[in-house]
Amino acid sequence: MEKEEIKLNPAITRELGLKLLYQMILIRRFEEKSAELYTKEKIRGFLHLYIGEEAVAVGTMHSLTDEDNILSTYREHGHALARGLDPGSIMAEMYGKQEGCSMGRGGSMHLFDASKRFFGGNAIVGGHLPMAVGMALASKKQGLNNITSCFFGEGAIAEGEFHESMNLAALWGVPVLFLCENNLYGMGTALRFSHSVQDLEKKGAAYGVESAKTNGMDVLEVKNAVEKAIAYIKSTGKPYFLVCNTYRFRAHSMFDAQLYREKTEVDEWKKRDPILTFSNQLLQNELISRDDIDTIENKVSAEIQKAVDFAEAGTFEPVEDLKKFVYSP
Amino acid sequence: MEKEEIKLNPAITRELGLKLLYQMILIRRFEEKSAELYTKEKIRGFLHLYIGEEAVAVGTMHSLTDEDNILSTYREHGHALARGLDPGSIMAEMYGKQEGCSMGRGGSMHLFDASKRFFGGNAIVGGHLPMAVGMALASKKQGLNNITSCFFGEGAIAEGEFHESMNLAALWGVPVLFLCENNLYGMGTALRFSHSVQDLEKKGAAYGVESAKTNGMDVLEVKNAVEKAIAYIKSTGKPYFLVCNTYRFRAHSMFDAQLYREKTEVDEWKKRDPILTFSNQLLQNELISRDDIDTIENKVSAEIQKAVDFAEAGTFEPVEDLKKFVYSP
Amino acid sequence: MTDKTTLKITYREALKQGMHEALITNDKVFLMGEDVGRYGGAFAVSKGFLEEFGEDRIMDVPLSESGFVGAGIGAALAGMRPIVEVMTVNFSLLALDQIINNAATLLHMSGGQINVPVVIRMNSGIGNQLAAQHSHSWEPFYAHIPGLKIVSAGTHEDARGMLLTALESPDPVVIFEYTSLLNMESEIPSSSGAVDIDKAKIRREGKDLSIITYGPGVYKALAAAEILASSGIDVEIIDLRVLNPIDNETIINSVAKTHKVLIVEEAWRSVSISSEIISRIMENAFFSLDAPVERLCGIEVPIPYPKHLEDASIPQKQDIVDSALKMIQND
Amino acid sequence: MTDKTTLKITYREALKQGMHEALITNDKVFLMGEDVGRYGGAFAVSKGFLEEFGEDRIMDVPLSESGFVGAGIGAALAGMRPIVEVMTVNFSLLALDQIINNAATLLHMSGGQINVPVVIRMNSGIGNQLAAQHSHSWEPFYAHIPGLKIVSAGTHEDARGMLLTALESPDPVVIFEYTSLLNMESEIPSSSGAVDIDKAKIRREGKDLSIITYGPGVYKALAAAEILASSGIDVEIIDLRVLNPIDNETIINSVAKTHKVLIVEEAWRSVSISSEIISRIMENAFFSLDAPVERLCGIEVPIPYPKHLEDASIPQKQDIVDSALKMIQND
Ligand SMILES: Cc1ncc(C[n+]2csc(CCOP(=O)(O)OP(=O)(O)O)c2C)c(N)n1
Ligand SMILES: Cc1ncc(C[n+]2csc(CCOP(=O)(O)OP(=O)(O)O)c2C)c(N)n1
Ligand SMILES: [Mg+2]
Ligand SMILES: [Mg+2]
Repeated sequence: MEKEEIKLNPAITRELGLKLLYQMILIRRFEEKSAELYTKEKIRGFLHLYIGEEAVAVGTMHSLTDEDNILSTYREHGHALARGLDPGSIMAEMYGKQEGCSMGRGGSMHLFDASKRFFGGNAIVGGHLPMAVGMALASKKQGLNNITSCFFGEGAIAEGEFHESMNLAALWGVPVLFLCENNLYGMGTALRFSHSVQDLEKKGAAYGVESAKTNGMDVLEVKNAVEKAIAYIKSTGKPYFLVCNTYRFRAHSMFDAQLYREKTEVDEWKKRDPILTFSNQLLQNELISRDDIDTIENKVSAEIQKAVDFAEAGTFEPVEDLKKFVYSP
Repeated sequence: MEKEEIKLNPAITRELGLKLLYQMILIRRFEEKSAELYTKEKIRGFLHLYIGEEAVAVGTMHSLTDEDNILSTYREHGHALARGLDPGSIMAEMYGKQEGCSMGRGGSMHLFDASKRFFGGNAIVGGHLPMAVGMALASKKQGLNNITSCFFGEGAIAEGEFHESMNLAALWGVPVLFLCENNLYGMGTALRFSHSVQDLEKKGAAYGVESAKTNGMDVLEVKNAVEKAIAYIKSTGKPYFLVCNTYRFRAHSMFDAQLYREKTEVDEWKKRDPILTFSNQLLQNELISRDDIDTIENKVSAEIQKAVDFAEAGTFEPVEDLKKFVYSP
Repeated sequence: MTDKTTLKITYREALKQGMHEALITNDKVFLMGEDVGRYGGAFAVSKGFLEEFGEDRIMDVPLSESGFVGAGIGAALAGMRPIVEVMTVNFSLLALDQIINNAATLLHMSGGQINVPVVIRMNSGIGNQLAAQHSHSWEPFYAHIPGLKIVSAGTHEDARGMLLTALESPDPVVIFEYTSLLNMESEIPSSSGAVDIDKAKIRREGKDLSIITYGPGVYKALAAAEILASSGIDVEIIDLRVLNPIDNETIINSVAKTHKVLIVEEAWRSVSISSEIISRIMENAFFSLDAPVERLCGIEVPIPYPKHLEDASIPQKQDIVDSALKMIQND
Repeated sequence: MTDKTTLKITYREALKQGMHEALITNDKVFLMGEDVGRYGGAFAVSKGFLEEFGEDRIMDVPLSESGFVGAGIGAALAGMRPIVEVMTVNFSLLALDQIINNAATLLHMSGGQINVPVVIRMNSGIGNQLAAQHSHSWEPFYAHIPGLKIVSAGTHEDARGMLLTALESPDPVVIFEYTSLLNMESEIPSSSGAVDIDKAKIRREGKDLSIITYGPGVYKALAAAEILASSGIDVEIIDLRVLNPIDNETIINSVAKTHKVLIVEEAWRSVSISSEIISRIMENAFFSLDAPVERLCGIEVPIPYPKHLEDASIPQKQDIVDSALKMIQND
């Protein structure tokens, strides 16, 4: 495969290109299907789509190991898929079936898979940041070499939990990656209405936490930035704060008339679609061909069908089991 | 009086010098007496002494107007006295008498005087910062020209409320002075164990809040710094963050064996005693004489005796009134 | 008489009208909360307000529950009349210290000098499969706190009118509104306005059994009453409305009449409003009882996502009917 | 037999010994909290621990209740056995979201995959004239939450032993300890160790009246019982110990024996542990009652600073004696 490496920044193999593109397409199509199933009332509750932000999850997850811990928000389908959770178990979860990755108890906002060290799916904005610090603290105490990666939106940065967590992580010197997905809106509140300082990466300095920003619409830029962050964390044992600037193409959730932004703004950002961007990069560098994309689309399409079939065939927990999982058996 | 101005930095009048010195001595003696009364069990509960930090309250309060709002912590005797609350009503409050400034309901940690716009006496660390922002917001909405001054310790900066309040104040552009009394310890936890970044004034940048630090052991330096801050706030309508570096000479409260610091450290700081420093400045510049200091001490001594007499003569609320002040009449 | 004309509106619209009236009538009133402005309110309750009243009076705030609720309290201290919207009760835990240690306590700590005229509105209860972190019913927490007035808008009239009365109170008022009722339509008199926030209300008179409830329990109980009526059972329905301080009198009078009580509550069972109501009946009407008071409450489980488990977690109309029947038949 | 030898220790010392044993026996255990290290603990409970166990195991934390309690939860998720000390319950409101929405809920939300073996200790109740913001009793809040085990150390043995058992639980446990008991001395068996945290305990057997209580109420009730005994009245005293899930059986058996119940609680009256106990008696032992259950609770006022008002805010020994006498004499 060495011969296939060409001048992309950074140079990547065809294999890696295909893998990353595949993951982004999988997330995109999975979520499009989810939206469709939502309107069919197969999926209920809140459904927060990640469409437009795929480069962040995919670019990040690639560099994490099986031992690393991951915590995410309610907008976590992309993270879960990129982490390798089975699409069927995610879909079944959103159907509320007991074959789901959280036994159906959690739904879209609470995807969990302990075997993949995927610790949710947390729906209180900012509420998982302190836990991430604690998991990293446990790693330090146990002499482990893993890191904890914590995803959150730019809205979460206004919460006191962000502040407390950054300070604690820096003070204790623990290996946590604070990864902010700045999609410019927290529900309908634009960045400029939620933060007095909008260059969010500047907030790291208040805690002495190494910080950087990156273009969250470009999977390779994210990958580079994350690799740098991980290298720093692993070599110093200290936290790192990475801001990925991105955009959500869809509504905040399925209940959102998007009164707070112009359609032209959305269209402008769509031109920077991470999947388009990356497939063009790969095509222009002749790493892949149009056929490869078709192959991926077909594969993804089959996988999603399989996931839906799995969810459809799933079963509901009996009502008698209602009080399960309140306390350990 | 003009002729009496001499080269102090800044030049001050004899009158002002006497006033500031008097206030600092009043606070010092008042608290020494309080400690004595605590051991006599006249005062109970928590008693947090301000001794060593007098320059901050006195240097700040001098520049605030009657219209400005003040919020403080549980270590607020100094602020209350410098604001002009009657020493008798404060002492009676600590005795739990209904002649106290909070009807005896609050005690040492909850001194209030609405007529002086002195809004406590708040004992949840960091809990009053959001209220301070709200009071400043109300000023802005009502087109008032006053500011809100909020005192807190360096320990409070670790709380999420600090972060949220700084961001809100900056975002909304409201006239609040965040005044941190950095006495290097929060109970027994030294600054280096509570903050990853110990130059606290650097935290302002994360919010775009204008910030500065000053020598909290020198009343004139505090006064200068506060005047600058107030000028900024009044001309821009924006918040300001001022860190006064100071030291508490006494224990955190009356239950504290001070295991966490060396006596030599305390002694070193005592050489910078703000009262000593300021009286020497005044003496060396021949603004005042030793006799003036004696006069102040005598006056203060009489006032404190009066305050104690007032408290002693005070009365306890009848038990039947227990449920008063839960709801408005 | 115009008094007799009615208006068919949703609960959402009722909330909106109340708030609109408050904003029109008193220029000290302003609304602050997450997404109340540009988004139009998480539940579209304040849609259009930003355009009508401007940024000064309709303030979008960052995700900082402790910060902005505290700021609301501060603004109230300093002469304004804030309506603070906490999007849902679920996030109010982050502001609980502000509400308890400041809003509820300042009047007392200051020996009566300082009033805190703040109104805090929150959406409460089970939405529609929103799962464990987004389905809380925190009425029991807030009702425990002296210094707070806690009201619960279980009907369209109360949704329309409670806020207006709350804004007259010199003390902090917390208003619970209900996600599950937002789209529900009902007729209210077109003249509806401020309502008292002191007393419980008998929503239906009856003689066989008292059903005491609040919030989403009210319409469920009324629907159950219709079914029971067709079996010849005549239940009285009390909507508590005010959860702190609780109106004992209305409860005790009803027990004296029916001698049997069923309590319906969506919050978790242990240490709840229903516990308190049972205690007050024990203390004040024990000898009026023909049988032990019973209650239908939220099952003690974090609310599960799937519809069938969510439904099973809280009392439903049919559960009320069944329990009532059993209580009457045990006679 | 060494089993019979006893040790006279303060409640503080009992807490300290329990924690010391935990730290010695399990190297996954560590203590984190404000001032637990260099200061020696706000109440001197962990004095000397830092020197003995080092910084890794005795961690001073900044004033960041949400942050460090959440970090404790995270550390528990990732294989450690943290003891998180929240200096007093008063500050725990700032961490309530972490405790409820994370610690109590993760097991359920994850469909049973994720345990949260964290122990959270808090000092509770009225200290000594610490006024409104520093005198809370939050047992009623925590006991409302499914997923948490809530225990209350009302005696020296429980102060010594509850922590050890809590550290065996796969689920989160909150331990209430009491400021007002810290300096009190009592004899405990020198062999005292882990105690069950499932059942209530009869602290004194009696036949005339059941007094149900927890926390600082236990010793007060025992003292009252002595006085009552001298008037020939024989009361049974139940220490609830476990506030969630509550042990119904012990309560119901006692009611079946005495037919009369007085509940003693320091927390505010409305929506409290006592409300719940009354409800359970109503539901399970109504026909055993000779008279309505009565309760002595915290008066519903933010706790005032002056001693005489503070004392009047919570039930005192004499109040228990008076109420018991009245209940017996009304026979
Ligand atoms: C503490 C809290 N407050 C409010 C909400 C309601 N809410 C859910 S998502 C959201 C916006 C969050 O924005 P951001 O952090 O930028 O994440 P994004 O949704 O853009 O990915 C809000 C306000 C919540 N879930 N938790
Ligand atoms: C939220 C909260 N947590 C803990 C405490 C207990 N406590 C009281 S004062 C204090 C130290 C505060 O330090 P700092 O802010 O520096 O103020 P200082 O006492 O030094 O003036 C602590 C931990 C409290 N009152 N509130
Ligand atoms: Mg966002
Ligand atoms: Mg300090």
